[in-house]
Amino acid sequence: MSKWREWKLSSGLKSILLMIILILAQLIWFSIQSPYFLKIGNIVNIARQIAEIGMIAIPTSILIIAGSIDMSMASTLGFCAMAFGMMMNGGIPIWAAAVLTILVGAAIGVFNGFFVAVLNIPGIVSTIGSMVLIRGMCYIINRGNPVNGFSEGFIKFGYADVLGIPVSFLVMAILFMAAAILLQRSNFGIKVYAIGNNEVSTRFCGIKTNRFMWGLFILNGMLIALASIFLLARLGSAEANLGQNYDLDVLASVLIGGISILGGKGNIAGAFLGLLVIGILRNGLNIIGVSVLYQSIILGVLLILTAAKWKKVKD
Amino acid sequence: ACGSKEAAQPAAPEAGKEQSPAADSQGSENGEKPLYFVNPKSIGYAYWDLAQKGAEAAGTDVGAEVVFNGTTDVNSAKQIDMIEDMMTRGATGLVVAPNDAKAVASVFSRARAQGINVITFDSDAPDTERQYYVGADTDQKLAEQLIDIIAEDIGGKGKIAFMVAGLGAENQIAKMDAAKAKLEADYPDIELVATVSSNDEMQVSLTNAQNLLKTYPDLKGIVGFAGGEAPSAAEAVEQAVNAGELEAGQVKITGIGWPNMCRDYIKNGTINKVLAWQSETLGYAGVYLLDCLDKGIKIEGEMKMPNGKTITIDGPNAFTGLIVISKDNVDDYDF
Amino acid sequence: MNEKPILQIRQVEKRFPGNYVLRKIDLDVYPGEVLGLIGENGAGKSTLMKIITGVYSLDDGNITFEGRKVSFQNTKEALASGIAIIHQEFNLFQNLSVAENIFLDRDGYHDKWGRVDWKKTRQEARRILKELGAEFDVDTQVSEIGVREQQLIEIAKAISSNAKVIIMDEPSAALPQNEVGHLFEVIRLLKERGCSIIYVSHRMKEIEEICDRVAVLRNGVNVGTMKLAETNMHEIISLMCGREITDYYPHAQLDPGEVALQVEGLTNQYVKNVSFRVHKKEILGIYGLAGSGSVQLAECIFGLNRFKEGKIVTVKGTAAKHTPEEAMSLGIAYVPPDRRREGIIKELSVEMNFILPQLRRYSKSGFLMQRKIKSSTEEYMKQLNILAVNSRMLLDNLSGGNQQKVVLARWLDVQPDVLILNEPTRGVDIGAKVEIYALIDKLAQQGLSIVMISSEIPEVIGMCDRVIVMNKGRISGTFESRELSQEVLLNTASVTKG
Amino acid sequence: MKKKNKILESQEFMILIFIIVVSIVFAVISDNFSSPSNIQLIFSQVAINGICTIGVSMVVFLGGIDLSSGSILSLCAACSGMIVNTGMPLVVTILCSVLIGMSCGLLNGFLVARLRIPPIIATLASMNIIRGLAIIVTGGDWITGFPESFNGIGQGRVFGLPIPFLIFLAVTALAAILFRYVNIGRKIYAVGGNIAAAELAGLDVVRVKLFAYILCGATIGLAGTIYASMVGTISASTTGSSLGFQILAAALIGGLSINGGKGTVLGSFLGVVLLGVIKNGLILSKVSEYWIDAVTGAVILIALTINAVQIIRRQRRVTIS
Ligand SMILES: Nc1ncnc2c1ncn2[C@@H]1O[C@H](COP(=O)(O)OP(=O)(O)OP(=O)(O)O)[C@@H](O)[C@H]1O
Ligand SMILES: Nc1ncnc2c1ncn2[C@@H]1O[C@H](COP(=O)(O)OP(=O)(O)OP(=O)(O)O)[C@@H](O)[C@H]1O
Ligand SMILES: [Mg+2]
Ligand SMILES: [Mg+2]
Repeated sequence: MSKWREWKLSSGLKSILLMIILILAQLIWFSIQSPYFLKIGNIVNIARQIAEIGMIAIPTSILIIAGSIDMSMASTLGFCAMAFGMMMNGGIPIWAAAVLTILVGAAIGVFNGFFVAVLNIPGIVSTIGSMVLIRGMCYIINRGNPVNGFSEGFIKFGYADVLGIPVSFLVMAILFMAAAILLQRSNFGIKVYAIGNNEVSTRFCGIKTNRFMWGLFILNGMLIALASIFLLARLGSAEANLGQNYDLDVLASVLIGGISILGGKGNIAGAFLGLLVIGILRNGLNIIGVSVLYQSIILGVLLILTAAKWKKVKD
Repeated sequence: ACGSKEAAQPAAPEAGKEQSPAADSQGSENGEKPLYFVNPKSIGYAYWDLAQKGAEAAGTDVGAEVVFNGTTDVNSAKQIDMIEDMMTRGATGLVVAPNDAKAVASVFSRARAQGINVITFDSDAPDTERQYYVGADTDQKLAEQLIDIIAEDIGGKGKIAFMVAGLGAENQIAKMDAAKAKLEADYPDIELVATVSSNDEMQVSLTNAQNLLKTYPDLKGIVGFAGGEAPSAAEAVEQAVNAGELEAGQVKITGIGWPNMCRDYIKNGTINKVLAWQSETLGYAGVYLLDCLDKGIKIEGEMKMPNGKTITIDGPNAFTGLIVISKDNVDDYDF
Repeated sequence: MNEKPILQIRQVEKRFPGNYVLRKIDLDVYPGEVLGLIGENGAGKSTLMKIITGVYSLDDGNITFEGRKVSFQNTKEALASGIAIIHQEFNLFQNLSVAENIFLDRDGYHDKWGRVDWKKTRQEARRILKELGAEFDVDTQVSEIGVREQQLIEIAKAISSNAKVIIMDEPSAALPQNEVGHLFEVIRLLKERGCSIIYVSHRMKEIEEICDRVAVLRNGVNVGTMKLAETNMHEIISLMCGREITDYYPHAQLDPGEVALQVEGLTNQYVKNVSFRVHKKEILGIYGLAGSGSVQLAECIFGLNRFKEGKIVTVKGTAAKHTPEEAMSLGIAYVPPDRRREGIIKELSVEMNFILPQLRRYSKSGFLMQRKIKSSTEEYMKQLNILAVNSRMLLDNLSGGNQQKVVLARWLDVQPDVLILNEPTRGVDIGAKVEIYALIDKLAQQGLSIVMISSEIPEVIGMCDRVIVMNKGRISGTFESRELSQEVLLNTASVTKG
Repeated sequence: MKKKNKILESQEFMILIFIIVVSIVFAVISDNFSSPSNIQLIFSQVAINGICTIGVSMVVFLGGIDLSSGSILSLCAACSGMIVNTGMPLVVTILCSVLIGMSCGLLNGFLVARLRIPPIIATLASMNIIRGLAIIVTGGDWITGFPESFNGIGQGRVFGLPIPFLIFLAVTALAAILFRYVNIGRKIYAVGGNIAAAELAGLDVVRVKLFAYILCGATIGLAGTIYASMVGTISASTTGSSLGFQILAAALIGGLSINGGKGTVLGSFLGVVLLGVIKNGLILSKVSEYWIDAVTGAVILIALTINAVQIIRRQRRVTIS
C-alpha cells in the first residue's frame, strides 16, 4: 500500500525537480558560454528583471489553481501604471498615489470578478472582453499620451536595493513566500485548491465559492497594481500600450512551473522556479547574443518539453 | 558634446568602487576589439534588418565587434532588460533606438556612469544622458515636410486624415504634434478630421484606410506617420477606384514610405511623393559615431564616413538627411 | 447450457501500480445465459469487464470469444465483434441528442463518405427505446434529461448492436424499481434470441430474479461459480463477504423525541407546498422516483436552492438567508447523492476533505491547526473504519466506499441535529451497506434526526420509521413503517394525476 | 411551437438581434454606414478573420483552443506572397499555403493529441515557434509587389459581393455541413462534450483531434493567401498578431464554449460579423480614436452578459412538469 503513496508523491515533486535541474543546467551552460553570466551585477539584473513579472505571477497562479484566469492582466498593468503616473503628476504625494493605485487595481478586480462571480461567465471568457476594454481605457485617460516626468527620487526607487538586493525583487520574494505559506497552511489556501478541484463539492460544504472567487480577482487586481508601481519606477514613463505581451511571459512562467491550467493542481513554488527558468533563459541568451527570434523559438520548445507527457499511457 | 578623450577612459570618477564590466574587459584583455551593442526597437522588420547591415558594415570598417539584437515585440521594459544584459556582457558602447524616450533615461545614466558611450538612433531620447542622436532629421522637420507635401498635393485646402502605427507611441505622437502645429500655423484651410492607428498591422491599417474613405467621402488626403501606413492607404484607394467608388486622384497620399513598398503606387500615380531615409545609413552612422567617441575623433560639421556617405552634425544631433521619393528617383533605391 | 461456452476467460491477471487486482481468473459464459457477477466493492468486477472489452489490457492470461483468441484495443472493436458493455459510470455525451448517443460513429449509420444517416439514427433509436418501455423524444439533448433516462440510453446503446454478449455493470443502480422490471423483460427477450448477459449488481434480489448462474469475486479471485438453482442467496452472500450476514436492517424503532426539523409549505419551481416534521431519534424516509423533487427538496432545506414560500424551522431557529452556512448553523447537514461531483474533492487529502465545512473551527486566525485536524480526522477514520494509509492520503486514492465514508465523517463532525442522507448506499456492496445501516441506526439512537432520501425500496422499508412519498414535487403520501409495502410505495410514487 | 422557442432562445438568435440593434444605432448616427458600398466593405473586412475564426472554431468545438492562429496566418500569408512572386499560378499558391497551414495544424495536433499538452500551453508554444519561423523564412523583409493577376482572389467581386466574403460564406457553409451531417464532425462534438466517454466508446480521439487541428490549419492557410492578395503587403512579424484574441472574442460571443462541445459554426460567423460591424461602425460614427478599443471591449462584455443572463434565466425556468 505505501508503495504507491511514494509514487504519487514523486509525481508531485517531479515538475519541481525537473525545473531545478533545468535551472542548474542553464546556470552551468551559460557560465561556460560567457564569463559575465555569473557576475554579481548580472544576477542582480536578473533579479530586477523578473520582479514585476513575478508579482503578477503570484495572483495568476492563485487564480489558475482556483480554476479561473485573468487574461486582462497586461491591460490592467498598463492602466494602473498610467493612473499612478497621472496621479503623481497631478500633485498627489507618492504614497497616497500608490495607495490609490492599489485601489484602482482593486476596482478593476471588482469589475472582473463581477462577471465571474455573479454572471458565472468563465474567467478566460469575460476577461478577454475586459482586456480590450481596459486597454481602451489606457488610451482614454491621457488621450494616448505617455505619462512621465516624475521626481528623481521616484526613479531612484526603481533601482533601489537593500544589501545589494533590488527592492522590487525583495518585495516579490516576500510576496511569494507569503503566498506559499497561505496556500499551504491557511483556510484561504484550502479554499483555493478546493474550488479549483471541484467547485460544486466546495459549495456543498457551505463555502461561498462565488464570493471567494470575486475576492481572488480583487486581490489579483491589487497585486497587479503593486507590480505597476515598481514597473513605473523602473521605466520612469508609461505609454498607453505599457505591459502588452507581459501576460505571455507571466503565463509561460506559471505554466512551466507546473501549475495546471485545468485548476486545482500545482504549487506556487513551482511558479517561482518557472519564473527563474524564463528569467535566466532570457538573460543568458541575451548575454551570449542569441537573436531574440531564436529566443522565442527556444521558449516555445521549452514550454513543450516541460508540459509534454512523453509516455504513452493506457490504463 | 562631451565627446572628448576622457569618455573613453575606463574609470569615470562616478563609477567609484563598482568595477564596471566594461572597464574590466578593456583593462584585462588589452588590444581586444571594442564591443558595440546596437539595439533597435524590435526585430523582424526589414527596416531594422537594413540597420543591422549598416551597423555590421561599420563594425568591420572601424574594427569593432557589433552585436545587433532587439526584442520581438515593441516593449520598452524588455528593451531595457536587454540593454542591461549587454552592459553586463561588457559592451563599450550602445546605439539604441528607444521605444520610450523617457524610460531609457535611467539605464543611459548608469551606462554613462560606467564609461559606456551612448548614442540613440532612429528615435531620440533628448532628456537623457545620451551623447548623440543619429536620425534622418528631427521629427519636427519630417512632419513639417510631410504636411508641405500633402498641402501641395491637395492644393492647400480640404480634409485630411492621419494614419499612425500606435496611438500612444512617443515617436508617433511627436510627429503628429508637429504636424498639427504646422497645419495650424501655415494651412488654416486644411482640416484634420481623424487619426487612426493600426498597431503596425497591415490588415488593420488597410481596414482603417477603407473606413476613412467611407466615413469622409470628401476626404482629400491621407498622411501616414509610419512605414506601413501610406502603402495601405494607397492600396485602399486603388481598390476603391477599381470598384468605381472613388475617382482616381481624388484622395492624395503621402507619408513615410519605403521605396520597395511604395514603388508600384508611386509609379501608377496613386502616391506622388513619400519621405524616406536609409536605415542602413542610420545603423552605420551610429556605430561610426560611437567609434569616434571611443577614439576621441572630433565630431563636428559635415563628416564623411568610411562608406562614403556624409552626416551633418548639429549640436548633439547627427542627420543623414531625408530623401523625397517620387516617380523620378524611386528606382534608384532598393530598400 | 450444455454446449461450448461462447466466451472463455482463462488465468487472467491484472495489476495496477502497487495494486494486485485480478488473480488467475477463470470464467465461462454460455450462449443464452444470464451470468450474475457479484462481489464486494473493489473485488475487481468492473476491471474484469473492462479487460474483456479492451478498455484495459491484461497482464497475463487469455480470452477466447467464439473459439478465437481475442484482444480488443477498445470497446468499439469489441462491439464490432459482438461484445457490448454498459459501464458502471455513465458515458454519455451531454451535448448530443439521445439518438446520436446511441448510434454515434456506428457502422451502418453513416455512408462511406461519412455522411450521417439521421433518419435511420432517429428511427432505430425510437424503436429500441420503445422496446425498453421508454418513450421520450430522441432529439432531446442528453443534458436535459434525467438520470433514469440516461441509464436507459446506456442500456439502449448496448442492446442496439445485436451483440452476442452484453455486459451490464450495475445497470440498475440509477433505475427506479419499476424500470428494473422493464429491463428484465428486455433481458429475457435478449436471452430468447440467444444473447448472453453478464449481469453485475449489488442488489441480491435482482440477481436472484434474473440470473441463471452466479460467479463470485473476492479480492480479485473467483471464489466460486454456481447455478442459482443449486444454491441459495444466503450461501452466495457468505461466499462473497467471507462472513455471515444476518441482520440487514438493524434499526429498531425508538420513541421519537421533540421535533427537530419542521418544514412548512415549501414551494419553489421544483417542489410544491411540502410540509413535514422530523423528530429526534427518528429516521424519516423520503421516497420518490427520479424527477420527483426529493433531491431538490433536500437541497432546498440545506440552502442550496432558494424557495419562494414556506418556512424551515429547527430547534436552533428559522431559516432566513437560505445559505448552506445558515443551514449548518441551524444544525442541518447534508450528504449529497453524487459523491464524485458533489461530495468529494479528489485532489485534496482526507484531512482537508474532512474539515472543509468547518474551516473556521479548525483554524486559528486563518491558519490551520494541523495537530487538531490530524487527531480529529484520525479519530473519525477509526470510528467509521475508513481504510486509508493515513490522513494525508489524497481522496482520489481511496476506494469509492471509503470516499463516501469520508463525506459522512465530515458531516458527522459538524455535530448536526438533523442529518440528511441522499442515496447513502448507492453503488455500495452489501457488506458496506450493512455497515452504513448500522451507523445510521447508532446515530439515531444517539438522538440525531435522520432524513434518508432513497430510491431503494427495501432499505426505505427496512430502515425508516416513517416514509414520505414524493411525486411531481408534491407529497403524495405519508406512511408509518408498519403500513409499508413495496406496492404501496410504488403506487403512491407513480400516480399520474395532479 | 417548441422548436420555434428553441430558435428564439438560441445564442445565435440573440447575436443576430444584437447585430441588428447595433447596426440600427450606427445607421442613425452615421449617414454612410448603411450605404451598399459600406456594407460590401464590412463584408470584405470580416472575411479574413472570419475564415480563421471558422477554422479555430473547429478546434474550440473539440475543447481545444488555438492561440497560434495569428502566427500561422502570418507564415501562410508570407509564403503565399513569396510563392506568387516566383510566378506560380494562383491554384498552386493556394495549395501550398493550405499545405503549410496544415503542417502547422499537424504540429499543434501532435502536441495536443499525442504529447497531451493542454491546448493553451501547446499553442502558446507553437505561437512563438511559428512566428519565429515566419520571420526567418521571410528574412524579416516586407513581402510585396505581387503581380496584378493575384489581386482577384482578395479584391474581386461576384454579384457585387467581395470574393473573400463569398469564400468566408462557403467555408462557413461547408463547416456547418461537416458539423451537422458528417460523422467526423459529430465525433469532434462528442470529444469536446466528454472526452473520457469518447475514449471509452473507442472513438479514435487522437485522430479526431489531429483532424480538427489540421483542418483548422488548412482553413487558416486558405485565409493566408487571401490576406496576401487583399492587403498587398505582408510583414511577418506583425501579421495577425492580435488575431488569436479577436478570434476567441468572436467565437465566445457567438456562443461557443471554451470547454468544447457547445456552439455552432453559425454562432462563430455571427460573432465575427458583430465585431466587424462594431469596428467599422465606430469609425464611421466618428467616435474618437481613443475610445474605439474601450467601446469594443464594452460591447464584447455586453454580449457575454446577455448570454449569461439568458443561461441563468433558462436554468431558473426548468421545472419538473
Ligand atoms: N492511483 C491509484 N493507484 C493505486 N491504487 C489506487 C489508485 N487510485 C485508487 N486506488 C485504489 O483503488 C481503490 C479504489 O477503487 P474504486 O474507486 O474502484 O473502489 P471501489 O471498488 O468502488 O471500492 P468501494 O468498495 O470502496 O466502493 C482503492 O482500494 C485504492 O486503494
Ligand atoms: N485505474 C485504476 N488504477 C488503479 N487501480 C485501479 C484502477 N481501477 C481499478 N483499480 C483497482 O481495482 C480494484 C478493483 O476495482 P473494480 O472497479 O474492478 O471493482 P468492482 O468490483 O467493480 O467494485 P464496485 O462494486 O465498486 O464496482 C479496485 O480495488 C482498485 O484497487
Ligand atoms: Mg465496479
Ligand atoms: Mg465502486
